[in-house]
Amino acid sequence: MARYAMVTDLRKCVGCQACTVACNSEWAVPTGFARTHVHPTGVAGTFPHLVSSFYIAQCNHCDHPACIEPCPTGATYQSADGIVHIDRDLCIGCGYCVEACPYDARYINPVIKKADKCDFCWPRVQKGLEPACVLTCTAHAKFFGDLEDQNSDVFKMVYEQGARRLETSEVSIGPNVYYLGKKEDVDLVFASFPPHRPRLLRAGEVWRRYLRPLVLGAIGATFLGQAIAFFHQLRVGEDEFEE
Amino acid sequence: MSAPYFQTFSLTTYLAVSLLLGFFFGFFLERAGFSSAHKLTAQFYFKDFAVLKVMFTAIVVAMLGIAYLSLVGWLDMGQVFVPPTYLWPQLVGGLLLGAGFIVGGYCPGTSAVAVAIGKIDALLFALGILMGIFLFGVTAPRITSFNLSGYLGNLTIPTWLNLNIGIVVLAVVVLAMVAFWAAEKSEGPWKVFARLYGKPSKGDERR
Amino acid sequence: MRDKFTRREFFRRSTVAGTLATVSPSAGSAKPHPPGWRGDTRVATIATNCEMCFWRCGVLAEVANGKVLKLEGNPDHPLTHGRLCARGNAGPKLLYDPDRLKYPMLRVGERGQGRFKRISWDEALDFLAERLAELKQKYGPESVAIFPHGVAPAFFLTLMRAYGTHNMAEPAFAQCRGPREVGYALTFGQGLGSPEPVDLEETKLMVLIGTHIGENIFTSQITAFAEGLSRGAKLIVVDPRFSTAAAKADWWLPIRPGTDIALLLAWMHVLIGEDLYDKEYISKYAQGFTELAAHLKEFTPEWAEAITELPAAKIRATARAMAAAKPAVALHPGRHTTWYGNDTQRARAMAIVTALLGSWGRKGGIFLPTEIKTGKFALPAFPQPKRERADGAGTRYPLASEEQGVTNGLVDATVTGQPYPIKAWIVYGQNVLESIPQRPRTLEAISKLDLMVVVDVLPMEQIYYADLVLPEATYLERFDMPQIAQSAKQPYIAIRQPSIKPLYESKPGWWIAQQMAHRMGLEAYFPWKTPEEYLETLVRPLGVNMDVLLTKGAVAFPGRPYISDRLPEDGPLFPTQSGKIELYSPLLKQLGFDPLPRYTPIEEPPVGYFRLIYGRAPVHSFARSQNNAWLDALMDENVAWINEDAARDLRLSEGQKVILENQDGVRSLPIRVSITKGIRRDCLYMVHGFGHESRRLRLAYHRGASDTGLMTRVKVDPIMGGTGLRVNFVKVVTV
Amino acid sequence: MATQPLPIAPVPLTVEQAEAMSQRQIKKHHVAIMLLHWFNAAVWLFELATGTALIASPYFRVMPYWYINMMTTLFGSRANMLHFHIAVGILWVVVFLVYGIFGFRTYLARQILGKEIALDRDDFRWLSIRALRILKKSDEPLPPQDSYNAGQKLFALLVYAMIPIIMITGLIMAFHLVSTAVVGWAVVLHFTAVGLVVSGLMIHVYMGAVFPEEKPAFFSMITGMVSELYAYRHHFKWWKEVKMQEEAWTHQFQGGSGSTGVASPPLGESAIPSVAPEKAEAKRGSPGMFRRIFRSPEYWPPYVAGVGLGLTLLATFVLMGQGLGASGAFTRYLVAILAWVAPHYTFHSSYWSNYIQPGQSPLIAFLTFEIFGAMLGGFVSGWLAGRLRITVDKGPRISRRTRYALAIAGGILTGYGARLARGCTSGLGLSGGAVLAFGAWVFMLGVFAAGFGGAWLMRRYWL
Repeated sequence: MARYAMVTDLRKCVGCQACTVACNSEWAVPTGFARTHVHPTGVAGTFPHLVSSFYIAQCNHCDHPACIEPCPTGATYQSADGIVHIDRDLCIGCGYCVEACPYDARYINPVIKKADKCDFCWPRVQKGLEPACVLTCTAHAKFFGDLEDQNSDVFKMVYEQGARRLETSEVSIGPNVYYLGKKEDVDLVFASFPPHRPRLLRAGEVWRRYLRPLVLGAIGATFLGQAIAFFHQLRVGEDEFEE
Repeated sequence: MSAPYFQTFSLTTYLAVSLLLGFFFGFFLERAGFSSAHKLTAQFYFKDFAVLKVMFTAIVVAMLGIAYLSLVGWLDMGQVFVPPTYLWPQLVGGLLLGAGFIVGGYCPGTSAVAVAIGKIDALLFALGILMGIFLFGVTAPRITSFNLSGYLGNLTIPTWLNLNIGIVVLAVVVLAMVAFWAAEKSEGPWKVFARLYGKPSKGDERR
Repeated sequence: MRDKFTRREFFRRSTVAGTLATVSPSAGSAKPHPPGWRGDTRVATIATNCEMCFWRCGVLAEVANGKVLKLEGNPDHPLTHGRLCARGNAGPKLLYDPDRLKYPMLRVGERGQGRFKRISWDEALDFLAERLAELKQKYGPESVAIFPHGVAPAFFLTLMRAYGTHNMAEPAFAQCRGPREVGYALTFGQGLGSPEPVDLEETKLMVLIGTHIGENIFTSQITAFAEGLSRGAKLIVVDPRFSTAAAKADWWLPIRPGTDIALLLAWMHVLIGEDLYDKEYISKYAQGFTELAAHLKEFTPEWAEAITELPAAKIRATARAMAAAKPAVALHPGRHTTWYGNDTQRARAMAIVTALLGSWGRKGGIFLPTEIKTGKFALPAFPQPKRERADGAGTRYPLASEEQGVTNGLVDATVTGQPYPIKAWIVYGQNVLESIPQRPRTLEAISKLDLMVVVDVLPMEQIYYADLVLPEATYLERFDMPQIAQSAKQPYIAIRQPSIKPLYESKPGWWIAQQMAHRMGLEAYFPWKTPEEYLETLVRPLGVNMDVLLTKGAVAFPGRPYISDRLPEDGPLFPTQSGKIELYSPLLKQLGFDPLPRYTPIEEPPVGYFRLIYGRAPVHSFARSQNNAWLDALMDENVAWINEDAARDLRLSEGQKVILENQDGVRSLPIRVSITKGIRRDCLYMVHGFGHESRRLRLAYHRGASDTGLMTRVKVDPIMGGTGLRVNFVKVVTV
Repeated sequence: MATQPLPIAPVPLTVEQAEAMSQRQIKKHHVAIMLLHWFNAAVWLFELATGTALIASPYFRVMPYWYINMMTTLFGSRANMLHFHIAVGILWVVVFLVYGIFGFRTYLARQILGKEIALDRDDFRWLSIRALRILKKSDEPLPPQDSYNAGQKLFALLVYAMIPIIMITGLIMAFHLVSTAVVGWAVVLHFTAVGLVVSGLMIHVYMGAVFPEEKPAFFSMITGMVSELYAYRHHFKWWKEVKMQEEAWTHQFQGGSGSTGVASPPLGESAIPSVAPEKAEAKRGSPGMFRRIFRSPEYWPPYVAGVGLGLTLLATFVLMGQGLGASGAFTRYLVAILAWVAPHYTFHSSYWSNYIQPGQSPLIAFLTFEIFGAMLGGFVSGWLAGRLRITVDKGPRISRRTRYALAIAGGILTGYGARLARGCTSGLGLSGGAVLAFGAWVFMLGVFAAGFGGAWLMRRYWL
């Protein structure tokens, strides 16, 4: 089987957003939304030694995705090759996965009212084409491939050139988008855009803390009451009600 | 962080606050009797200047509040929306709205409140408003030049008269006092106008 | 008991189960598009080239039942190999922009009100032909001036040359590349052209002086820049602002604006003083070295440190780094180089440093163009205009290009009426209010015109002052003059062909020119019926098969980029007067200018003012793409970069809206402040092209502030007439 | 036939009486109710089966994976199962709506609004005694019960409360109504409501189908009839009611010949004495401070209301950065309707598309919620002051129909004028006036001029 991953070389990337627009165009993403974002880090460091770079955010197709569990209908699932898919017919656009993703890689598409995210251009990859963002990248700074294939670019960059994953002590769910570049650039990007802990929608929290115990309590109580009545009835015997 | 605070609200808080402010808006309108077409139109027959008094008091209170808060630096006037001036459309719009007021008995805000307490005529007035807006939407492309004429940007009276805002506020307060005095005094010399329309009809006292 | 059947197991099994239930394996997100299909619609792929900016990258348009679904880079394009920038990808949103000009319009009411009535093409063209004939009869053909831009007006210019006027000027010269072309032509005998022949992917050291590669996106140049960097090339960036390129630089020189020549002179001083220059290359190809060496005596790095505020050690270190990497040093000549009015001298200085490093015509340096001889039509001779050019090219500005013209010269001629009155402007694809500085002066000129015609795709501010507005088809709907790129490493010819029929009543440029030729009796100058016929004649001598060109979009030819592979028929290596590299320029001496570049101090911003500097954003092209829905979503307004300490003094908070007022009291629209360490205290930077005044551009109207609006002062370069724009100062006025 | 007084509690019967009673059948359920009940039961069966299989997230899951997986393969794909679940849900909503709209007064009104399922003292005692009897804590006889005993009433109340929630949240989830956040909450509320009903359903099914004593109740849902004995034993108060109705019915037709002369008042709901509101008030003693201010029908003095309105306006500026408004809200509601009715026209019309942000409904805005709040405020204030009445404000000398025509005409003028001026008396007059916008004062001039000017023409219609 394969394990797909992407590597962004921050030495080459100039933050020109070609990837964002190409992706929007390929997947008819509504204006104002995007599956991949380019966030400039702004200028850091002390004059004259300053540092600045770009964080190219997209779905990381993590090893242990935090977005699959909260999905009520199981519309989002991870296939064996690591790609996290969304079944658009099954998704009801409730937003639980959007809230859960530590990398904010998901959004609710307002036109089709379903969750949407980067799926590594799976339909294109299936046809043997490169993902839209990799093909159009003006700086040739994005690479896509199978981590388990020794002579792929991504393999060399991850295991030989030391491309790094954006993880923190708090959130380490195995993202599969790696970043290569000068140490200070990559450090600045990782420091400026740390993933947040997977959050559950407030509705989910209320459910877990109050509503779920309420429902289970109610069902438990009535079940108990009924059971007692049933045993009582068995013990007392069927005083058939004379018709 | 200086007011206004809406940038920091999340969408749900923003809408909840809108609802709450609207609640008080409707509550005070109804309390003042603006849910009754009689009370509203009584104004134009010189019987009961409640509309003038309530509106002018509200404007004066808000104006003083805004002037003071921006003076103190708490309210950042740069982010407060000042309706732009389109001289002729607003004048003609005012005349149309005034006519609609006297013919229909309500204005958009008060009609909503009147509908809430069960006034069927207010409901029809509201439907009329929707029709009027639709009519405008349809005719807008043909009257764009008039619709944009007399554009003076976000002109305010202080800049128009290039006076200090304090003076203008003071002038408005004085104007209000005079208006209130005249309204109260409507029993006096202005009564002649009231007589013009004959004694108040039976239904008037109570509402 | 915990279900041992874990969640992951569940999903793997459900997918397998899914397959078992003969539901297509990738049930779920969008069905895969079989080749030639997108979803369930048959898709045709048309190869053309992009016009969202002037780099004209290769584009494949996917079209289905008359609608462009998607644009993608054309892998067969010899320059861009399938890569396409953000603006190129956003082409469909220009094609389907609801605010596009849709039909010809004639002005009703006063100029400036922007009130028009719709007229048919026949009425419009008759009106234009009649007025042109009337003007020719009353004031002579030269009284009509044309402001073209890009490749679309090519046919129209042929028409106007046949009409009898030579007053044409595009901003590409006097507001952009002019100084660099003249500076390098004075030194090496030929200019650089576009795409710039800078060998970035093979170089060992890149030097960018005020060039924003990374924010100014030319796709193939970015690819080369990135490839070069990833191969270990070093980078020197000279820029008062910490730009994207500076973030990748090994040496960032935050130079005081206007002092670049001092730095260059200091570099020359070190190269010659420490005997680091390419002696063999200079002795073989250059002349005037002794005058140069004498001239540089006192321009030591210490002297330059006082002027440029750059540490002398850093100046020396960078000079030595260049020497170490020579001749593979890519000193980028820049593209927009009209900054302070002394720009030609600066370009000369950069050319001399390039010569000293021996990198002209060498691998990793600046490579040479390879000529392609295309076919020509035998057109009758164009009438010789009786009077000299109104824009001063060749007269007031001796070395200005007569082919591209001096836009500000034409504006001055129209305002003053000297040397003769200009009575009509035809603005074709140029935005005179956004690209030419001193906007009030341009408006004054327009007020003096009898006829103002605008041919454009979008309703820019200038149409408010136009008498006649003609809607042109976008680049995806028209044929254009093919691109002959001789300054690429592999020269190529690339065509532009329509992917769909023009929308609304917009018409392609060649049709407009042909229709006008019939009305003005100049059919002889258009001896072809269809653009395909024109293309055929142009391409025949190159021996290119038309079908391959139409399907692939471009055909490349073997290039001879370096001196080593020049052939005799390529002509002289350095076509200067002396046939050598002219370090000392006798031509400049003869015209009364400094034969050797000299540092002359420029005016400093008064207290409380910043120097207004400007630049590009990767997602916008000049002032053209702000109304593009996708690009507007990525960047809907520009911001003013202000140094952290300067902002603290002015008590500004991040993101606060302020108004900029320049030295002449002109105020900008409100603009947000972006407080950063990455800019010098005395500079304020903003992206060009925002603050549109045209209410018809619904997404762009009054978004951000216009830098051109604040440029009410310019310093004209006496040698070639370019307008130095970085001479305006602004102060921040809190709202 | 002498009418003995009916006992207040079931007394032990002789065998013959019991035998006679068990023969006679009393009508308990109308056929429409029975059909609805079994339809509802079928729907619940399908929806629970597929619903629990649809929930795959460990946060919400109720059924084990083997079940979820079995159902998935049964339907071919989870998407098909979801579409099936939605289809059945819609059918359920439509049927209930049809019943609600057409059959409300005849079938449901009695149950919901009447006292058939309202819990009274007897019911509460019944519940506590029944529990204690099972736990052997007391052997008190169960208090008499209505046509539905306390347990059935409790379950009915639970179901009537939960069904609308399930329906609304279900539709919200199926069609992604309002916004994503709302769908998020709908997921949770849907599961809760269903869970609570299921908790009651267990006893309902057990009692109905399994518990021997209640077997007649089960068959009554099929035949619609119960034996009088069962009614007497289990639903005494209902039995008594039926009895009295029978007597009244027979009395009305047989005994009306005037012999007794005294016609006992017909029983039934209409006889409920209606207490005139005024009298009710007097009874409650002198009005306190709250009542005098808020409950009195008189309007507040204009200056006090003015200050209140002024402070609200100030708060709006401070919080929202803009003033109060109304005409903008009407416009947005209209655009929402237009966008729903004719989306193509609305998106492409140059005027209406200004109100449409890509990806957001025009209703999500300050003005729409503010005007809705205003109606709430008006309602509460009107309710407190006792002004809630479906009435028409019209001049004494004109008919209602003229008033309606005038109202609509006035509305059209106001709507057009408001859009032209980009605001109305509240948006431009009040808010614009407060920030001293030049246009606002010009606008107010226009309003008052036209008002006073037109008053003379309209005097016949108002005075």
